[in-house]
Amino acid sequence: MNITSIIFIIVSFLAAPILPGLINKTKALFGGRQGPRVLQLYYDIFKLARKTPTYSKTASALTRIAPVAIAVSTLAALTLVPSFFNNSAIHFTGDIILMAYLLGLGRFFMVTAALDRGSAFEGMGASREVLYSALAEPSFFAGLLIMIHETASLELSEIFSKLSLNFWQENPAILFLILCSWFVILLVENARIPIDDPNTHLELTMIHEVMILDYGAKDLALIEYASALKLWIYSALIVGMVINGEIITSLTMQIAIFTLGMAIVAFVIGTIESITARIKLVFIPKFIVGSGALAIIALILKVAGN
Amino acid sequence: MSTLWLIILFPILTGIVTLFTDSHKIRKILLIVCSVLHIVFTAFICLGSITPTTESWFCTDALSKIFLSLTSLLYFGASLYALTYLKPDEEGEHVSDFHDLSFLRNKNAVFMGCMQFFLSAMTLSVLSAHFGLQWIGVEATTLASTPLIYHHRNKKSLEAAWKYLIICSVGIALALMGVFFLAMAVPTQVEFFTPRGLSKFAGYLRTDWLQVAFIFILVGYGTKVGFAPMHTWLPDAHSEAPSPASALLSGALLNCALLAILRVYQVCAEVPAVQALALQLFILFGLVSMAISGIFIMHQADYKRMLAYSSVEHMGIMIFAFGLGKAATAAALFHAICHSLVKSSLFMLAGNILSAYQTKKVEKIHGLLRTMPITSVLWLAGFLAITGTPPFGTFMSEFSILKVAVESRNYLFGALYLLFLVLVFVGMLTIFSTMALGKKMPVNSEGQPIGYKDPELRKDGTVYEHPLQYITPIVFLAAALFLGCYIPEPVLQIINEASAILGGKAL
Amino acid sequence: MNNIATLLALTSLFLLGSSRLSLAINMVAFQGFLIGILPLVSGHGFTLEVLILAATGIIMKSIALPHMLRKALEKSGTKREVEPYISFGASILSGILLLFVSGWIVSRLTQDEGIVSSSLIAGFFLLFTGLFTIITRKKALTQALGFLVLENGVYTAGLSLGSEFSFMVELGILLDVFVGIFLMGIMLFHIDNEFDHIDTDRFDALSDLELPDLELLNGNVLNLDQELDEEEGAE
Amino acid sequence: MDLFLSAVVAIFVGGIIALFTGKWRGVSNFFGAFSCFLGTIFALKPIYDVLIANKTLEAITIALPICSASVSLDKISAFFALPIVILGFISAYFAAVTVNPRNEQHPGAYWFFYNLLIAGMLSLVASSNAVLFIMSWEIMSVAAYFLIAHRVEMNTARNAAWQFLVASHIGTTGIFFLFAILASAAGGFQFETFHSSALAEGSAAVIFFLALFGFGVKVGFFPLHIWMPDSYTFAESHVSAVLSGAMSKMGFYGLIRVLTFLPVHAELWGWVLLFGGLITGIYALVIALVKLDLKKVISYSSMENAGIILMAIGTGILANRWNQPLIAFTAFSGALLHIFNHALCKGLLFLCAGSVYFATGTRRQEQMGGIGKSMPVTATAFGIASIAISGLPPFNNFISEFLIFMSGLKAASLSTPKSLLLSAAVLLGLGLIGGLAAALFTRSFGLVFLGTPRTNRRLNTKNIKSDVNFTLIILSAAIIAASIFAPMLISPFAGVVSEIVKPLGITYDPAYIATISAPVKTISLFSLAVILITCIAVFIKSKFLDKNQRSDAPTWDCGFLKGTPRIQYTSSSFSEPANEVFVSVNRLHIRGEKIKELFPAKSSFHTEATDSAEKHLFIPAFNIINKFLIMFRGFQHGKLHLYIFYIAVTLLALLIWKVVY
Repeated sequence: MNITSIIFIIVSFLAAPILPGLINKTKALFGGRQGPRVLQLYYDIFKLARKTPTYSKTASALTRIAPVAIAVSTLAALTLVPSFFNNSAIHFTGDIILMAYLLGLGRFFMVTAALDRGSAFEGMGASREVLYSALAEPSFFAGLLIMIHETASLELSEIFSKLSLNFWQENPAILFLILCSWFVILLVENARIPIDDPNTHLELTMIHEVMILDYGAKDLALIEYASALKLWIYSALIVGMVINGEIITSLTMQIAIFTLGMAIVAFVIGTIESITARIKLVFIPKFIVGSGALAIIALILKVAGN
Repeated sequence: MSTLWLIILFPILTGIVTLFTDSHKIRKILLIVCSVLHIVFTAFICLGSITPTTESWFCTDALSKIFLSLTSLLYFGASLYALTYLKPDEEGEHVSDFHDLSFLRNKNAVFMGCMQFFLSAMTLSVLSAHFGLQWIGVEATTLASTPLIYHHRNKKSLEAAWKYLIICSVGIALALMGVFFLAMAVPTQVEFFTPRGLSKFAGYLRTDWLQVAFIFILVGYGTKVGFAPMHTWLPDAHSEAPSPASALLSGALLNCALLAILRVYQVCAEVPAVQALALQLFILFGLVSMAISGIFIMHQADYKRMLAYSSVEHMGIMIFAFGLGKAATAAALFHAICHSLVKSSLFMLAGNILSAYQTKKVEKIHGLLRTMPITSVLWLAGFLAITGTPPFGTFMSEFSILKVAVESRNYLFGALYLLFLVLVFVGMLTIFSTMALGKKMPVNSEGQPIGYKDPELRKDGTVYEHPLQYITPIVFLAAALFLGCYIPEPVLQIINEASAILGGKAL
Repeated sequence: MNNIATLLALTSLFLLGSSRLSLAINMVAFQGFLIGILPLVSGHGFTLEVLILAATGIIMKSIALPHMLRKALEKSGTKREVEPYISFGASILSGILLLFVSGWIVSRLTQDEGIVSSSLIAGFFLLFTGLFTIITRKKALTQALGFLVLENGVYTAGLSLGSEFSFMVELGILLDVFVGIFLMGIMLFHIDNEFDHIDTDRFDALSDLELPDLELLNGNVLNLDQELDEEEGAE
Repeated sequence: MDLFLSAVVAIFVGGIIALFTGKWRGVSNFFGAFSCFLGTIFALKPIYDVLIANKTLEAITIALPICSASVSLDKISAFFALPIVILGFISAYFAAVTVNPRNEQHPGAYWFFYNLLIAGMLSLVASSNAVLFIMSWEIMSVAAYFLIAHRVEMNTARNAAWQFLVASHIGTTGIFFLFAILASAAGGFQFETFHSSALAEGSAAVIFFLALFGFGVKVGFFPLHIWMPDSYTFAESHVSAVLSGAMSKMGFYGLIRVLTFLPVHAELWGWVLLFGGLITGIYALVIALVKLDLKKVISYSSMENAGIILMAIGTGILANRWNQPLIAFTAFSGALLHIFNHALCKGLLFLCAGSVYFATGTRRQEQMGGIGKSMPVTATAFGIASIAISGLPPFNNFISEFLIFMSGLKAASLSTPKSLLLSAAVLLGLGLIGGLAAALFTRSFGLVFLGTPRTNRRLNTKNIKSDVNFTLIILSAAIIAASIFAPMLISPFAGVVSEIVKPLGITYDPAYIATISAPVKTISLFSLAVILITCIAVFIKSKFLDKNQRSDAPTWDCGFLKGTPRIQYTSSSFSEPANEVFVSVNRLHIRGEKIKELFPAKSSFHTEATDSAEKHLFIPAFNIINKFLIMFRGFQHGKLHLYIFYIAVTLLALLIWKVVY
């Protein structure tokens, strides 16, 4: 754990809620609206944190524990993310698996908490969430597999730093395919359009939002914050994968480029959300599996290239 | 006159007395006295105190000893069991009623008398060395056991007895033909027409005649042993006979006939060409018997028939093992011992169930564990024993047979052998678990079952079980269990000795 | 010896062709007589033992047993063997075929010795005829007769091979055969009493054609889902 | 070794005493359970000696009828004895407090077979002789059969037991055959002699596939798993815990043991195990998702974990083949660790299910709900077990899956296409399996323990047995301990691994232990931290932040005003999206009318989910076999003259075939 990673964690900790703001801003831009402020989520979180919670009669202790567990596991995952193209706070062989599964732990709590209130709608969201994330998992690993094969390294930060410029030049198609598939995973895991529409008002079509229908106050604040953090983590992964940090030597430059990268990711997400509609629920599994197929095509290309 | 004649003749005497005694009690006493005496004689023979004076008629080698002691032991068990199994005489059943030749009137007297004749016949066939004498013994077993099968005197038992008599007589007549041919195989007049006597002419035996003789004898006695496809009488007779008789038929009689084949094989083993033929046929008949019995044990509707088919299967296993030779020979002999013990107990237990439920249909019996606790526990134990589940003795023999099959590179035979064993296992498991487990019988307000024939239930919902009904099975099954864990030295020695007689290796 | 063998073969053929049971019994009785005198003409000399054996054989096979079978026949009131599985004409033809088969087998068996023993052929032929009778006829009585013929065949073959055992054994064999057929005779009476006929083709109560209705044997035993309710009921 | 054997004997004798004191319920219970406690505790000492203290125990020779057999405890045996001892102890306690007070059951028989099962398994792992091995194997199977059928009143239990024993016996024939081949090649039944025997390559392959078949039945290798869900479901829960947690592990023991006899492991075997395991794992989960019976779900999850373990073993074999000792070492360690961890988790899950069953009298998830409030300990235990079994941090199963992942990742850094295929199978497969397992167990946990009861007549709080909570707490604690102290398990298990590959002539660098311990250490610390931080945060939140909380509101019902418990999501609706995806494998059979009118009358609707392997493979196969066998029944038609005809034909055929012709 060095100073860079501490800075990174602090920055992430503080800046995570900006990303949804940026996305919303982009969407507003496309829609020709002024839109909410970039820092809107901060306001929301602070507002919620001041309120006292109200629970359903049906809710058990799990409803109370879950937000904390979700936040803790997401934060724990954050410590494993490469900090500004450098080593992550905690890094070891196979750390990415721990990261993926820590996010999975958060999901476990999210889903079971949704079932805790005995609401039909929340159960519905939960049932969708578990399936989509289960399907997304293999394509995540497929992308990872190619990068490991290329870099012969098992630590996330090392993998990213070893993805040399050469690789970009020689195999742009492969990297692009991985990028696409990981981006889809980002959309799936963070409940973005075209998978899920957080802003819809029809509960029947929701996935993520419907699971937290019953939460309010501090709990909701924690969950919203954890969600933003999760989006941050995924974006950081994509930025880390795309941008070769080796050639940028100074920390300030790294931070600057990283920030720029994150903004671009947010912009891209916003753009996608603006120009696409939410796809029909029955097509979502195909969509996710399709993204996995991209990664597998990349894998085949890689093998053929050898 | 050899003292050995005594052991053959005294059961005939007691049998005749039994046949003409009106008192059920005295007949019972005679039955037991006869069996005890027989055991005593057998013990003397096994210990070597009684030996044949000349070689011409009898021999008491290890093979005879094994089968004789099995016969004696099973007979003792069966007679103990018969004491409770036979109902007292009905009114008007007198012994001395010879009216219109319709056989003796008193069922019990005939049954007990014939049991003793049967014992005598079996003893004769086991002890005799002379092939002619042996044939007489085997044929006599058929004759003595036919009335046993006809004990219930109804249509089915009559049918079974008729089939038994005709099929076995035909078979044994063929065997007689074989015995004649066997005599032809020897170029000169022999002094002793016994296995040892013929073996002295080892180099001069005529292959052709010996082969024909062997085929006739194998088919002939094989009918009596119950090799498929000559086994057809066996399920009928075993299922219709009263249980003590079934126990004897299956546990002792089949062995006697098997021994007759083995005696001929002893001669055949002297000529390599014939030996090869014999072993081939042994394996063939063994596998066919196992397959056929497996097929009929699956989907079997009648539990006594199932046990009968299981006898076919085990005879198949034994002859298969003899066909493999080497250590499998000893294993087969060991298997014969275990099988006799287990199968006779199973028949006795089947008798208990039959007398409680009055039906032999598997589908009509459920939840025996509730109604007949002791019988059903033994019934399940018997199932495990008969299917060769460790630690019963049958497992040891079946596994050693498999090992020999693999060792001699008969992989296909080994695989078929296992396949048929599985088939039998599944079939038997189906029947035993249907009967022992499952729902108990529905009962009416008085606690008596509805919709079943009518076992008389006591207050606690069980059927009364007389100690004599289960003491023999307990002892026999315990013995089979014990043999699976430890074979006492004398038993092992005698098995190995017998195996050596047949050209096999030690266990 | 050859003459007797021929006679034996002829009686057998006759047996195959006749539908009248009493005639068949007489034929078998005659056969018994022929076989009884066979040891006398086979050239082993007239020892006392041979004479006793011959006498016993004749008494048993041509007098006692046929007498008993006749009684059984009278009692059952049956006269003819009707509708055998193979008609009488065809039976005779098959008989002739069997005769050839016996001849062939015997010639193959004795090719080393170079002699073809006619009585051995007769023995085989009787054996086959006996089997054939049991297989193709329906009446229990005919089956008993068939067995007797078969037994005669074995005996003839044994004599022709000259494989003689000691007196005692021969006597024992005779006794066994006698008791066997005697038993069959007794059972014929019982069959008649129980069934009012002696047709063995109706003897098929004991078979394995019937399938049990066991839950464990239908394929659904593998699928236990639907049985949840039963168990909950029991709790 | 004396101590171990006397433990086995003690357990066995205790069972016999319990059998004969069956009339006095308490006495029987005491002897049965107490001998189990005593035996398992005694057995721990030799296991400790071998596994951790690195002692070698002196073998003891026993005389058997056809050979003399020796009993010894090497590292592999000791390792596999662990789950038996742990679950044997805990389930005995569970049984002592729950089952036997019930009147209709005969406690003597129960204890006899229970103790026989435990003793049989212990002697199985200790036997270093083929005959003794098979004997123990069969005794174990038979004892398990009677335990499954123990509720004799129930046809379902009987049928399940039937399935079990048939499957087990068919598998055992494979084991018979393979040991017969080994014994005839080696000329003896002792395991030592097997090592030195020169086997042809062909027979080694035959032996391997026979082992895969024979032991595959026990572990639930697709499609040989068919008996497994039913047997585990219809047995008493604590029996299921032992069956799934310990007995199915004996299948792995056998497989691994046989692998040590074979001088070379072919590459093909590795692929078969890898892809077989993969299919097993995914298939199990896909089917489990349509199953509505709580215990059936848990049973299928056993099969899934078997798939994972087989994948790991396959990876190990392949890596050994490719001279990648580190990868092989990682994979084998992962496999062993997973065996151990799975035993703990599965035991806990089944015991929880049992505890739920006592309270509700049903296993149907559709009818449960909200049990957590009245059974908090069970709910917590089940929650922990659910997280663990889904392979999520911070619990132990994650760590073992992590090691298997590691072997896949490491294989990815090799440059051959084959290794890429291997790592793709491991990574993608485990990823999917993990995700589906999470889906499965969130469903079970959520629908059984959370929400409100779906039917109000269920859940009789009187029936809740708080006595059993002890076992649940112990196992939960064991899971947590195994997560936190996982690095300490690596080095004893590494000893087991090196024993597995020793016959191949491979020795692993001792430094490997450190190599794989390093990340595991980090993860354990991480786990500890996550658990602690969460606990502290929850504590702070509940103490300080939730002060004025209200919990009297109804659940938000989106404007649907008449929310009832029945409107909750059910088990089948929860898994409906998933089933849609895998519909070709787990098609539901729907019975019932479709609603046509606007105001429909009362109608019923029923779905039934069968295992596809069962429906499309085994039931048709059984029917074909049945029909084939029935074809021959005409042979015994009852016609005497044809019977004689058989004899005549046989005679003539033999004469013509052998002599005259």
